[in-house]
Amino acid sequence: MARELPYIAAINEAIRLEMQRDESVLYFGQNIATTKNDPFLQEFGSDRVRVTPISETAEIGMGIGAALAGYRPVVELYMAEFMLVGMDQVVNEAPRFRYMTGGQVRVPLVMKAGYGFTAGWAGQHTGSIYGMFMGVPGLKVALPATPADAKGLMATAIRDDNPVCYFQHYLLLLDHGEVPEGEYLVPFGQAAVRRAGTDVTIVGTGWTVGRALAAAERLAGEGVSAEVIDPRTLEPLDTATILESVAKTGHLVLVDQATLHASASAVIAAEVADAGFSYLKAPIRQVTALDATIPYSRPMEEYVLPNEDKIVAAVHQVLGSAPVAAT
Amino acid sequence: MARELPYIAAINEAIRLEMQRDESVLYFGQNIATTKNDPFLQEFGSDRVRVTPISETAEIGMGIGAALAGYRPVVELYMAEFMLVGMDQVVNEAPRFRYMTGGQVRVPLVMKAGYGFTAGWAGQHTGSIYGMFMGVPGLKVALPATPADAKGLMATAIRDDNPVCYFQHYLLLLDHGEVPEGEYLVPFGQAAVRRAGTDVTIVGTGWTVGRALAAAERLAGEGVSAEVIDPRTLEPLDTATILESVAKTGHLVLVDQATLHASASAVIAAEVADAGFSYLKAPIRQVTALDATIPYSRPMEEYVLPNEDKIVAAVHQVLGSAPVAAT
Amino acid sequence: MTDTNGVEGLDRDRLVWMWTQMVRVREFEERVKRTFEEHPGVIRGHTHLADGAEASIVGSLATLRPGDQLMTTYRCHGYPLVLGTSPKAMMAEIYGKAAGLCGGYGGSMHLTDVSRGFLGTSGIVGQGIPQATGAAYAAQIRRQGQVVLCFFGDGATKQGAFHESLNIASLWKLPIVYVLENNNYNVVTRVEQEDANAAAGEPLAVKARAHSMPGVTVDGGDPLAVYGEVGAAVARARDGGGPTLVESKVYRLSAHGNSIAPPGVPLHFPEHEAITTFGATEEYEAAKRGDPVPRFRAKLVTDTTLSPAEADRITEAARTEMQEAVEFGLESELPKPEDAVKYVYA
Amino acid sequence: MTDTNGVEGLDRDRLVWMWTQMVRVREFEERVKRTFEEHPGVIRGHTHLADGAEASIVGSLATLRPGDQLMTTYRCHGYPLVLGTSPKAMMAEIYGKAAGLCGGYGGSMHLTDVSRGFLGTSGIVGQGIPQATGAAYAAQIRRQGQVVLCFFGDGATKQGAFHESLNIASLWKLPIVYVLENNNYNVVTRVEQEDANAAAGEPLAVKARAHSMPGVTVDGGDPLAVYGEVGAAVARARDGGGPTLVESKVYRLSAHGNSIAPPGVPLHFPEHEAITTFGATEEYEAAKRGDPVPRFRAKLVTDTTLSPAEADRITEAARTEMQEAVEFGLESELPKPEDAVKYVYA
Ligand SMILES: Cc1ncc(C[n+]2csc(CCOP(=O)(O)OP(=O)(O)O)c2C)c(N)n1
Ligand SMILES: Cc1ncc(C[n+]2csc(CCOP(=O)(O)OP(=O)(O)O)c2C)c(N)n1
Ligand SMILES: [Mg+2]
Ligand SMILES: [Mg+2]
Repeated sequence: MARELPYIAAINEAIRLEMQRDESVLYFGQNIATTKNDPFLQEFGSDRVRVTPISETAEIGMGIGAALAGYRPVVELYMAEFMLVGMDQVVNEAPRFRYMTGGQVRVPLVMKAGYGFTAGWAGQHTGSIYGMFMGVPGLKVALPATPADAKGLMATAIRDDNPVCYFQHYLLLLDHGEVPEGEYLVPFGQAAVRRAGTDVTIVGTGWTVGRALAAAERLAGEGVSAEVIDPRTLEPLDTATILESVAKTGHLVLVDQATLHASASAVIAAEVADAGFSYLKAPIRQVTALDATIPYSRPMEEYVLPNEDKIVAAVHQVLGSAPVAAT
Repeated sequence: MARELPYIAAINEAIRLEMQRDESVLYFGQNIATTKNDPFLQEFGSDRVRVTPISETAEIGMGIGAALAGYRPVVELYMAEFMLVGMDQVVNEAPRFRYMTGGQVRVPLVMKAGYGFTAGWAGQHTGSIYGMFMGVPGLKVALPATPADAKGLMATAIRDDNPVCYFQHYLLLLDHGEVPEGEYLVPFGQAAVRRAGTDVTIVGTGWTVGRALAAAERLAGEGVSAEVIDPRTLEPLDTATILESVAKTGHLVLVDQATLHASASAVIAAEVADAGFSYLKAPIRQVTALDATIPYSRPMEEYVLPNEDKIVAAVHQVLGSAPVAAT
Repeated sequence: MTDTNGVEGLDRDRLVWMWTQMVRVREFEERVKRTFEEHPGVIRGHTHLADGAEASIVGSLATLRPGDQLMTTYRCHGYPLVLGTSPKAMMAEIYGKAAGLCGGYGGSMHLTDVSRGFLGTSGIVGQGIPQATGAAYAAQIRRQGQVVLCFFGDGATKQGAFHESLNIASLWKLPIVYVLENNNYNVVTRVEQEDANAAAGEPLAVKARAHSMPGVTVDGGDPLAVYGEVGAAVARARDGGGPTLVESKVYRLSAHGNSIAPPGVPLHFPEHEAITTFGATEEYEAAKRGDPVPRFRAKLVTDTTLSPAEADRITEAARTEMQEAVEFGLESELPKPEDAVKYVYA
Repeated sequence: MTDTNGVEGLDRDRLVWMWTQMVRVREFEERVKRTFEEHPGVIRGHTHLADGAEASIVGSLATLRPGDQLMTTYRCHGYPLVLGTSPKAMMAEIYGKAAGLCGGYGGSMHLTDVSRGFLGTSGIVGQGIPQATGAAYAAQIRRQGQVVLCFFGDGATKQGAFHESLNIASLWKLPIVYVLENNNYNVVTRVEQEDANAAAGEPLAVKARAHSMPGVTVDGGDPLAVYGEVGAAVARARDGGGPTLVESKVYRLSAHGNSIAPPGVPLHFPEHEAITTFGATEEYEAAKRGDPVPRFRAKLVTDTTLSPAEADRITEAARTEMQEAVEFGLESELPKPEDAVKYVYA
C-alpha cells in the first residue's frame, strides 16, 4: 500500500526534495526557521533558508530580485490576504519583467500562501482571493486539493521558470492521502477527473472538491451520475477536460468558495458558455459563497459558504431545467 | 443645446459641486494642490484639499480612517495600478469595517483612479484591473464611459456610504459630451442602453463602449441591428438590463479591455449562462485583450487590444452559429 | 501616601482606578484563555491576549479625554474594557453570539466600540496605522482638540504602512500618538531577528528619527511611566505640536495566540514561545516575576494608596464581573444564519 | 594635473572617461527630448530624462566592477549608456522598434541590459527597491564579492517598500548601496511638501537612522564627490560591512516627463515645474548655472586634466554617436504585431 501523508507534510516534502535537487532553490518568509532546530535550516543552512520580517512587499520584491539574479525562491507568505500588502509585486512586477525586457530575464518565483480558512478566522483572514491572480499574463496559479497534488504541484511550481502563486487550503492542511515517494511532479494545466459520471459535470477547486465529491456521492444514491473535475491550476486552466466532460453530460455546476463575482467559476462558466455552448442542455449554475465578508460566528459562516446541500440543489436545478433549454 | 464638457472636466465639476454641498467631503492625493493657485485649494482650503506624499497605502488607509471619523474623502490615486501597493486597504480593510463591526460604522470613501492608458504607457501603467475589485463584498465599482456619467457617477460615489472605486478611463479624458449642469446623479446599478437593437446584444465598459458603438454602426450598414449596453457600475451590476436585452436578441457579445480571465465580461457571461440560458441562441463570445502584458510598441499594443474588427467578427460568429444552437 | 506619584493629575482615585482596570483586563483575558479548556469549541479562529500589556494599555488610555479616539490591532481586548465597554458584550462577541459587541460578525480580532471612540481594528499587521492617522487628520480639521491613539506591535513597524503614516503625521503635525507595544516577539520571531535597530542594540523608538518626529522608549510595565510619556505626547498633540512615537516595552505573558488548526482539531492556548520555541524559560520566568499587575499593586500598597484588603476586593469584583461575562457569553444565543448577509453595504 | 583629484584610484583616463560618459548621457537625453518636436508620434507614453543627474550616475557607476549589478526606476536612460549598452539599441527601444534593447516591449521606462548587470526597472515608485535588495541577497550568498546599486528618487522614500527593504538589508548586512537621487521634486510636488525630514530642514539621509544604517548626503553635481561616497559604501558592502544610504543631491534639468495626453493629442516636453508650476525661475536658472556637465568640464580643464580641444572633440563624438542612434532608431522596423504574444511566459 502506498504511503499516506497529510497535505501539509506533502508540501514540505516537495520543497525539501527540490532544495536537495537544486541548490538555487531558496526558502524564506515570516516565522520560519527562527531556531537552529528548524529542519530546513539544519539541512540547507542560513544562506538558503531565512526568516524575514513582516514585510510582504519586501519579501516578494526580494524574491523577484533573487530570481532575476539566478535563484529560485519560494516565499512563505502564510495567508493569501497578506499578499495584498505587496500586491503590486505579485501582479504588476513579477509577471511583467520577462515581457517588458523582451525576454531577457526569467522570474522563477513561488509565492506560497494559504487561503480559505473559514473556521472562525472572520473577515480578513478567510478570503478565497485566487480570482485576483487569474488573467494576469505571466503569472501561474496552483490550487492543490489533495496531498498528492500538494506535493506534485509544489515541485512543478518550483521548477517553473515563471512566477507561480501556490495556494494551499487551510481547511485541508491535516487531510491525509496517498502521496508518491521521491520525485513527483503534477503538470500544470491538467485537470483531474476526481470521479467519473455521465449526467452532470461538477467543477470544484481546493476544499470545494471534497464538497463536490460528497454531493456526487449523495447524488449517486438518487441515481444521478456526477462527474467531478478539479482543474488543479487556474492558470493555465484546462478548459479542454471540462469541455470534454460537458460534451458528455450536457450539464455543468461550478462550485467555488469565493463570492460569485470574484470566483474562478465565473471564468470557467464564461469559457463553457462560448466553446461548449452547443453541449449545454441547461443553464450553468454556480454554487459560490454568498456576497458577504466571511462572518466570525459559526452559523453565519456556514450560511455563506457553499456546501453539499447547495451543490445537490444546483444539480437538481440544472437537471430539472434541462427540458426548458431543449424547447 | 445642452452644454458640452470634456470627461475630465465633468469629473472635476462633480467633485466641486459635492464639496460645495457637503463640508465633510475631502479631496486629497498626490500632485494635486501643490500651489496656492490650485482651484480646489482656493475654493475649499487646505483643511479639505491636500497634497499627499507618494504613499498609497497611507493615503487609502487615511481615507478609511477619516471616513470612520465622519468625513467623506475622495482620494486621488491617478492610476489604478498604484492602488496595488495599497491593495489590502482597498479590498481587505475599507469594505470590511462595517460588516466586522456589526454595522457600527460606515466607510464613505471614493478611491478615484484612471486606468487603461493603452497609449504607449507599456507594461505597468496600462492595466484594466477592475476585475480585481469585483466580488469584494462591501465595495462598489464605477466605470464611467461618457462625460455625463463621469459627472453623475462621481456625485453618486461621493454620496454613497460605502467605499467606491471610481475608475476613469485615460483614453477618454478629453472626450467631449453633453453634461447636465448643476446637481446630476447617475444611480449605481443601472445600465445604460447606448444603442437599441434587435439582433445581438453587445456589452462594453469604459473605452470599449465607444468601440462597441462603432462596431454597431458598421453592423447596421450590413443590416445587423446591435443593441449596445454599458453597465456603468460593475458593483452593483445590472444584470437585469442585460438579460432583458438578450431575451430580445438571443445573442451576446461582450467586449472588455482586460484579458479574458481577468475580465468583467467573464462575470457577465457567467450570469447570463445561468439566468439567461434559455434566451441564448448561440454561444456567448467575449472580445477581450489578448493574454499578454501591454507592450510598448504601437503595432503590438494594437494587436492585443479589442477593436471594431474583432467585435464585428464576433458578432458574425454568434449570428452565424445561431442555427447550431437551435438544433 | 503620595497623591500624584510624581505624575501630574493622578489623584488616589485615579490611581486605584488604573490598577482596577489592569486587574479587569487580566481577569477578562484569563477567562478567555480558560474558555479554550473549559468550553471547547466556543471560541473559534484566532484569539490574541493582552496579558502583560495591562499597564501600558491603562497608562495610555488614562491620558484620554472624552471625544478622543483610538485604533488597534487584532490584540484588542484590553482597550475597550478600560474605555467602559461591557465585558459581557465583549465576551459574547468572542463567543460568536448575537448579543456580542459586533453581533458575532467580528469576533476576538475585531472588537470595536465606536460609541467610546474605539473606531476599529485591523487583523492585518500594520494596516491600522494609516487608518488611525486618517482619524487624526479628521480630528485636526474638526478643531475640537481631539487626539487619536494608535496602538500596534513591534512587528508592525516592519510594514511600510508604519513609515508612510509617520511621515505624513509628522509633516502635517497631526494630533496622534503612536504607541508601539514592543513585546519582543512577532509570533515565534524575536525582535532582534527581524529588526535592524534591535539587532544593533538600539531602541525601536529611533525609527521616529526617519520622520523628524520625537521618539521615546518607556517601561510599559509601569502604568505611571506610560501615563507620563503618553500623556506628554497627548498634550503636545492636543496643542498642535504634532505626533510622537512612544515605544512601550511590555512582555506578553501568554503565547501569541491560540493554536492554529483546521476544524475538528480542538484549539488550545500553548505555552509562551520563549519556552516552546526558544527554550528561554528563565526569560519567561523573569517576565512573570515582573508581571505589571502585582507590581503596580505592590507599589500602591507600599505607598499606602491602596490597602491590601481593598486590592483583594477589587480583584474579587473583577473576577465576579468577568465570570458573569463568561456566563452571559455562554448563555447568549447564536446569531441567525441568514443575518450573515446584513451589514455588507450601508 | 592631479591624478586622483583626492579620490583614490581615479587616473587621468578614468576622469576623462567620466566626463565623456556624462556628455554621452546628456547628448542622448537631448535627442530624446528633441524627438518630441522633430519626429512627433515616434515616442509614445511617458519618457523621463536623466539630464542634471549625469554626475551622480557616472560617479556611482564608476565604482562598480564587472559582475556587480544595479536596478533603477523608469528614469533609466543614463545608467545603461555608462555601462556600455548600445545607444542605438536604446533609442530604438524608446522609439518602439524591433531592434530596440527590449524588442519594443518595454519602451523608455523599462530599459534593461542584463548582460551588463542592469537587471531591470520598475515604473511603480519604490517597488524596485526590494527587488534590488533581493539581488543583493543573491549576491551575498553567491559569495563572489558582487555589490548591487539601487537607484531611486526622493519621492520613492515615501513608499513603505523603501523602509521595509532598508531594514532587511541592514539586518542581513547585504552588499547593496541605496543611491537616493534627491532632485527636490516628485512631479509637481516639492520635497518639503511631502517629506517630514525636508520640511524640518534635515537631509533625507537621516532616514537611514531608522534602520541603524549609515546615511550620507553628497553633492550629486560633483561626480568625484559621488564617486567618493558611493565608492566608500561599495567598498564597505563588498567587505561584508553592509548597506549604506547615499543621498545624492541633484537637480533635474527637464520637466518630470513629457506631457500626458490621450492619443491624438501631440506629446511635448514642457518646461520644468519650478517655472511652470511654482514660478521659481531663479531656482531653475541657478540649477542651470550649476549644470554638472560644464561644471566638471571646467574643473578638468582648469586642473589641466582635459584640454578644451579634447573636450570639444569628446562632445562632438558624443553628438555624432547619439545622432546616429536617432537615425538608427528612426530607420529601424516596427515589431510584427503578432510578436505581442511572445515572452508572456518563459
Ligand atoms: C500583513 C500581515 N502579515 C502577517 C500577518 C500574520 N501575523 C499576525 S499577528 C503577527 C505578529 C505581529 O507581531 P507584532 O506586530 O509584534 O504584534 P504582537 O502580536 O506581538 O502584539 C503576524 C506575523 C498578518 N496578520 N498580517
Ligand atoms: C506607486 C506609484 N505612485 C505614483 C506613481 C506616479 N509617479 C510616477 S513618477 C512619480 C514621481 C516620483 O518622484 P521621485 O521618486 O522623486 O523620482 P523622480 O521622478 O523625481 O526621479 C510619480 C508620483 C507611480 N509611478 N507609482
Ligand atoms: Mg510583538
Ligand atoms: Mg524626485
